[in-house]
Amino acid sequence: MAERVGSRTDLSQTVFGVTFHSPVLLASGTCGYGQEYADLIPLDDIGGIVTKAVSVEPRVGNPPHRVAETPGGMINAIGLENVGLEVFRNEKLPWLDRALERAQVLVNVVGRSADEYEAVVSGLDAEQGFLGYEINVSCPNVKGGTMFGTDEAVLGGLVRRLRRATERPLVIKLTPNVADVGVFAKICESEGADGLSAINTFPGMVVDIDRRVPLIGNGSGGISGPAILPMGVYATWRVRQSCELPIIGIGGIRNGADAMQYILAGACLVQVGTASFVDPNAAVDVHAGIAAYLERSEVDSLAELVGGLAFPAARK
Amino acid sequence: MAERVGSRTDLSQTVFGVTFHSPVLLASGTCGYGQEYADLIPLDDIGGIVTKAVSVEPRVGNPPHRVAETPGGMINAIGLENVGLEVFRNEKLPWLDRALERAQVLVNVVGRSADEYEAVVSGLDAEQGFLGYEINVSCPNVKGGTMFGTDEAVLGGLVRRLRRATERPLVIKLTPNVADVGVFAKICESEGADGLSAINTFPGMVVDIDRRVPLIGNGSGGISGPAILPMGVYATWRVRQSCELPIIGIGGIRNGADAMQYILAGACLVQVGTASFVDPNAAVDVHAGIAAYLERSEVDSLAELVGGLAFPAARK
Amino acid sequence: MVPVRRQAVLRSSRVVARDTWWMEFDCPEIAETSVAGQFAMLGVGLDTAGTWLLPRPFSVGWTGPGGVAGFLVRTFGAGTRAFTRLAVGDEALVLGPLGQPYVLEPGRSIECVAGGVGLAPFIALAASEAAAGRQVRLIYGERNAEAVFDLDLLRELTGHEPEIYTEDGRMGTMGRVLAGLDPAGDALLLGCGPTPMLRALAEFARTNHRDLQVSVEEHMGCGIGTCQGCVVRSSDGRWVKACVEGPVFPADSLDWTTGG
Amino acid sequence: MVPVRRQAVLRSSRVVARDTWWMEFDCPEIAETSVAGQFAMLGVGLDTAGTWLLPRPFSVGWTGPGGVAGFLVRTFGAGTRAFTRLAVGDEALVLGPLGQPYVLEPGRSIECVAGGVGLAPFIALAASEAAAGRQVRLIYGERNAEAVFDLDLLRELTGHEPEIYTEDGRMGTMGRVLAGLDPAGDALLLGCGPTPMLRALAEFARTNHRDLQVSVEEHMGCGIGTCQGCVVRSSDGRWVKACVEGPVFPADSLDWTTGG
Ligand SMILES: Cc1cc2nc3c(=O)[nH]c(=O)nc-3n(C[C@H](O)[C@H](O)[C@H](O)COP(=O)(O)OP(=O)(O)OC[C@H]3O[C@@H](n4cnc5c(N)ncnc54)[C@H](O)[C@@H]3O)c2cc1C
Ligand SMILES: Cc1cc2nc3c(=O)[nH]c(=O)nc-3n(C[C@H](O)[C@H](O)[C@H](O)COP(=O)(O)OP(=O)(O)OC[C@H]3O[C@@H](n4cnc5c(N)ncnc54)[C@H](O)[C@@H]3O)c2cc1C
Ligand SMILES: Cc1cc2nc3c(=O)[nH]c(=O)nc-3n(C[C@H](O)[C@H](O)[C@H](O)COP(=O)(O)O)c2cc1C
Ligand SMILES: Cc1cc2nc3c(=O)[nH]c(=O)nc-3n(C[C@H](O)[C@H](O)[C@H](O)COP(=O)(O)O)c2cc1C
Ligand code: FES
Ligand code: FES
Repeated sequence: MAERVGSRTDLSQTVFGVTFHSPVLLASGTCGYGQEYADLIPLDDIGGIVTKAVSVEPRVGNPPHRVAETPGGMINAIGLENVGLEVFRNEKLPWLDRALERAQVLVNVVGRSADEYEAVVSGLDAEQGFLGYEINVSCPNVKGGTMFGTDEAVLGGLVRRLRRATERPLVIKLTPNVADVGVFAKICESEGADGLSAINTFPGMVVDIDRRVPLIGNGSGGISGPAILPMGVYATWRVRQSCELPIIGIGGIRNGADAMQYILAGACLVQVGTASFVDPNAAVDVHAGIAAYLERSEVDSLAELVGGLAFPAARK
Repeated sequence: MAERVGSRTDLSQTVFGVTFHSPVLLASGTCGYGQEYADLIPLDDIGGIVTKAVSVEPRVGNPPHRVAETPGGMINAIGLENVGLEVFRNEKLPWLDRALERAQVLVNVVGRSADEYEAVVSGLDAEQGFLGYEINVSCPNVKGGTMFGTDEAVLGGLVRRLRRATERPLVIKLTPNVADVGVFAKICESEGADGLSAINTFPGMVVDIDRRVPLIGNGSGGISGPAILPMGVYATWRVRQSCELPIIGIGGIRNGADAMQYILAGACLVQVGTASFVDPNAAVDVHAGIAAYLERSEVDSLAELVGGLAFPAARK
Repeated sequence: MVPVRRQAVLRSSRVVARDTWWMEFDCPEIAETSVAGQFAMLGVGLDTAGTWLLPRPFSVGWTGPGGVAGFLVRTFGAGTRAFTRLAVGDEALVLGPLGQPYVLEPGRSIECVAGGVGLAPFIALAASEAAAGRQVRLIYGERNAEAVFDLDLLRELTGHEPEIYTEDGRMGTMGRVLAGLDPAGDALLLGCGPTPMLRALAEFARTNHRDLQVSVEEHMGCGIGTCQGCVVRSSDGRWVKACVEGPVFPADSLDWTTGG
Repeated sequence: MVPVRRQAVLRSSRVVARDTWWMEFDCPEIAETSVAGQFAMLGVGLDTAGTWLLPRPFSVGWTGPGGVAGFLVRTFGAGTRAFTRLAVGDEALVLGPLGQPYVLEPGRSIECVAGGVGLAPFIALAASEAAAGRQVRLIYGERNAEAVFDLDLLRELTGHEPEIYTEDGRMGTMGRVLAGLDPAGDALLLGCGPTPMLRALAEFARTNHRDLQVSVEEHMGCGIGTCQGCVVRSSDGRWVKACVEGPVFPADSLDWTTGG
């Protein structure tokens, strides 16, 4: 299982103005606000956590079933249930500030309008206990009807506003649900984002064929897990081709080898989501697996390998 | 394994002006031009086959590796290698005409320009041995750079031209690689298409972490198999909401239950692709599984169940 | 009682009814700290030989000497089919104990009402509480005789004689478990089983002013409260997490008008 | 010789070298019609208990009495790990025989050059051809002694004494298989093994004007010629399908300048 972490290898990544001593983070929505995992795994041994989405008001979320297994993955439609800005600031953030020493915290932010996104960022910006924001644009833009992340103009406007609202690292989490994720990456870059997370879930549906209703209370949901690993690696590579921003690779990562696919495709950090449900130790094992890969490959520093994917001439 | 097909149940579907005695077809690119499967399974026991894409000129395709397993699925980048219009018309089509009695044939058509698509359709239209066309719009539009299937204007223009070129059934095979597949469905409908196939593969990439190159010779490829089942069901349901055209459901179908998800979501026919690689008998088993579902549910005719998915009020 | 993640070796596995296995794993931490009504997430880990399974929740059915925990597993879909194929000596990944147990008042007698594999938590409970001198009734219903848990083993595990109900009447009393309850009784009622049965039980308790605690089922992602996947509706209209606020709830704290 | 799809029961499975199994399945149609150099697609079928595996190609390594076909399987990735975990009595889904076999001229002696699990097709070939009186050399190389196929079993299956080469020299002759070949020989050369070895062998054959047939490896989707997944480049620049035009090709019909 957990391979031993070598002492010679350096897995740290310097990005967003800080050093992540490990490239592995827990993905938003799969680790709550960190407290439950703190009992199960040494959070300070990994690079950090991304919180459950925080919205201005608390959200109650969708009716059950909210989760189910799908082939090679899972579907979820939580409905962004969360404690809201107030409780997050007063209860969750202070705990994170106290409990974590080395692990970095990104706050995942969600809203139904640009105003709501901005309210969360402004409401947190003066607080301690976190590094920056990961902006979840995969939720429906109430005015326009489409998602923030699938409309070029709407996304550009949102990033522009948030850039003015904070000097902290601003990471935009891209949805794969577009014709070319590279176009959206470029927009984020030109509007001043500091980094990109790729990818969020794919829209999916499971039908309960006996009752002839959607299995998931919300009707449809987002697909995550190993099933989307090759799509996430592809998106990471497309983003790498399209802009210069640092990339956080997400989607289906179970082990060091999966993480290395993202890193070679261009990600400097990775996030582990669904795999933690299967094994709470997944993120720690991913870290150990990357370290083992470096040792086996006789590479001293992970940073050397970021984007190290070669396209052989004959294969182009 | 293969459950017995009941005599009471009626699995036929009348669509595109003919009766498919079974709703199960073999998907394009996974059954060649039918000949190899004819030795392995009774093709006339299923609804039909969709040929490998046919282009005007023969195509040589991509360098290896062209296929590999992915979690819950597979990646392929064949590069649309095919025999070309001429050989298809002179050798493959006559075999199909002779060999198949009940099974219907759709010819999958591909091109690098609208001219090329039209040339294939015009070059085949007077021949015998097939019912109609399935137009593969998931390949790069050389002029515009994007795919035919991800650009609304380009897709609309293509469908309009092909509609003028043939009176045979014209089925457009949608790519899921767009923000809202429903928008593209509507365009096809208003330009005169007769049906829609949903879905083609998702773009993906696998990195060979030891050699630090893409595992697939082409760099990236398309992801198919059970991993994309919930995405395909969702797309089918979106298309059902957006237009009135008959839908052929595709993506990750392994058994009768998977097929019933598509049918309840709105598909009248389904296609089995990757699953045939795992078990050549897959399509026959899917047919038997649907029949068993009907018997168990005491439903006499499959047609009653098409689009029979209910959204409980409380769950909407 | 912080949950523990553990690679647990399957020590024994036997068929105890049609499509139903009794599986004992070596998992000392869970065996030693778990209280009846709590559950564990059972999985196969991040095996990469072509297998992907999310863990599934199972009641800790019994805890025995030497750090053994027993689980009652009935095959249903992909996960239960995979688990019941494990061979003695194979490893599973177990996370537990999780959630809230049944809460008993000192001395008060209990009536455990089990439907199907809802029997599981009451095996442990009947064993310990009957041994401790509490008055315990174990009322256990199945659709038909083939589904009834091996009665010799049940007696051995619990040291107790269950009252059996089957709908086909081919074993025990014909009918449903509710028939075994005295409206005027005052024992604490504990229920576990399919939602329709729990709903009927809750209705019985409400009309007869009986105290009832039930263990509910809902799909789970994490089992530890982080994913918000496992909600059920409380009587005051909130979504509550079955994995940390339950799975055992006072019946009157839940909304029985919606859902499964 | 139309391929057959068959649920085949694993009759025996034994470890014959480090990470290497010899697995015998009941599959009469394949055992009876297969010719050395042909292969089969081995898979687990459309099992839905959380498992997804595409079938993988394996040389039909040996065909024995009673309709048994033997396969030599070395673990590598997900598929081979899963197959080698099958227990006696389990079923696999086998599709075969597939592809073009080695083509021998009557009476001409052969030198079989095997690298690693490239040994597989030569087990059958050595057995039948040596028994039929043909002069057969079996030259078999592995990286190290632990990887060498159980020699007693190999002698038993083939009735033949292999010439062993290991790179670490701890078994047989130290060095690579090529060292065992006489540039001036005129036996037909048959090769099977990793591409770098085959390339070296092809170079040897070219410079010494020796006839050589090789069995190549490439990822396969269908195994029957429909998916176009398994191409290798021919010397005239075309892509040819390893599954139907191969896997055995005359070495000079392939382009050795590109690829793995
Ligand atoms: C607290 C708790 C304790 C349980 N204890 C037992 C027990 O002791 N013995 C036993 O046999 N069963 C028990 N169950 C039910 C058991 O978890 C389900 O039978 C099992 O999850 C079904 O999985 P599957 O793969 O067979 O079904 P599938 O239909 O393949 O599962 C698909 C998805 O649905 C979920 N799911 C399906 N049915 C249920 C269900 N009834 N409850 C929760 N999730 C479900 C699965 O987790 C999975 O995500 C318990 C459930 C809960 C919540
Ligand atoms: C005609 C033929 C005969 C073969 N005979 C034998 C044999 O007798 N014994 C034996 O041990 N091996 C044999 N192989 C190689 C065997 O097929 C691979 O070792 C196996 O596919 C690797 O699968 P995996 O799941 O372990 O590897 P993974 O790396 O998990 O496989 C990932 C993907 O790569 C493909 N793949 C990886 N390596 C190979 C390879 N070398 N050849 C073909 N596909 C590959 C798999 O099919 C799969 O799609 C043969 C290959 C071919 C083409
Ligand atoms: C239960 C669940 C809840 C999630 N909630 C959020 C969320 O609140 N915000 C967000 O940006 N992503 C959310 N995600 C998406 C994940 O952060 C991640 O992008 C996705 O699951 C893909 O990674 P994985 O395959 O490793 O899980 C959620 C995913 C799951 C499974
Ligand atoms: C090897 C391979 C080749 C394919 N070739 C084509 C093709 O030529 N034209 C096309 O429209 N779709 C092609 N497809 C896509 C399939 O027809 C189908 O849409 C897709 O695989 C999803 O279905 P599945 O999950 O059942 O395989 C191909 C798929 C595979 C796996
Ligand atoms: S199962 Fe994740 S919160 Fe309950
Ligand atoms: S493996 Fe499909 S054509 Fe060869």
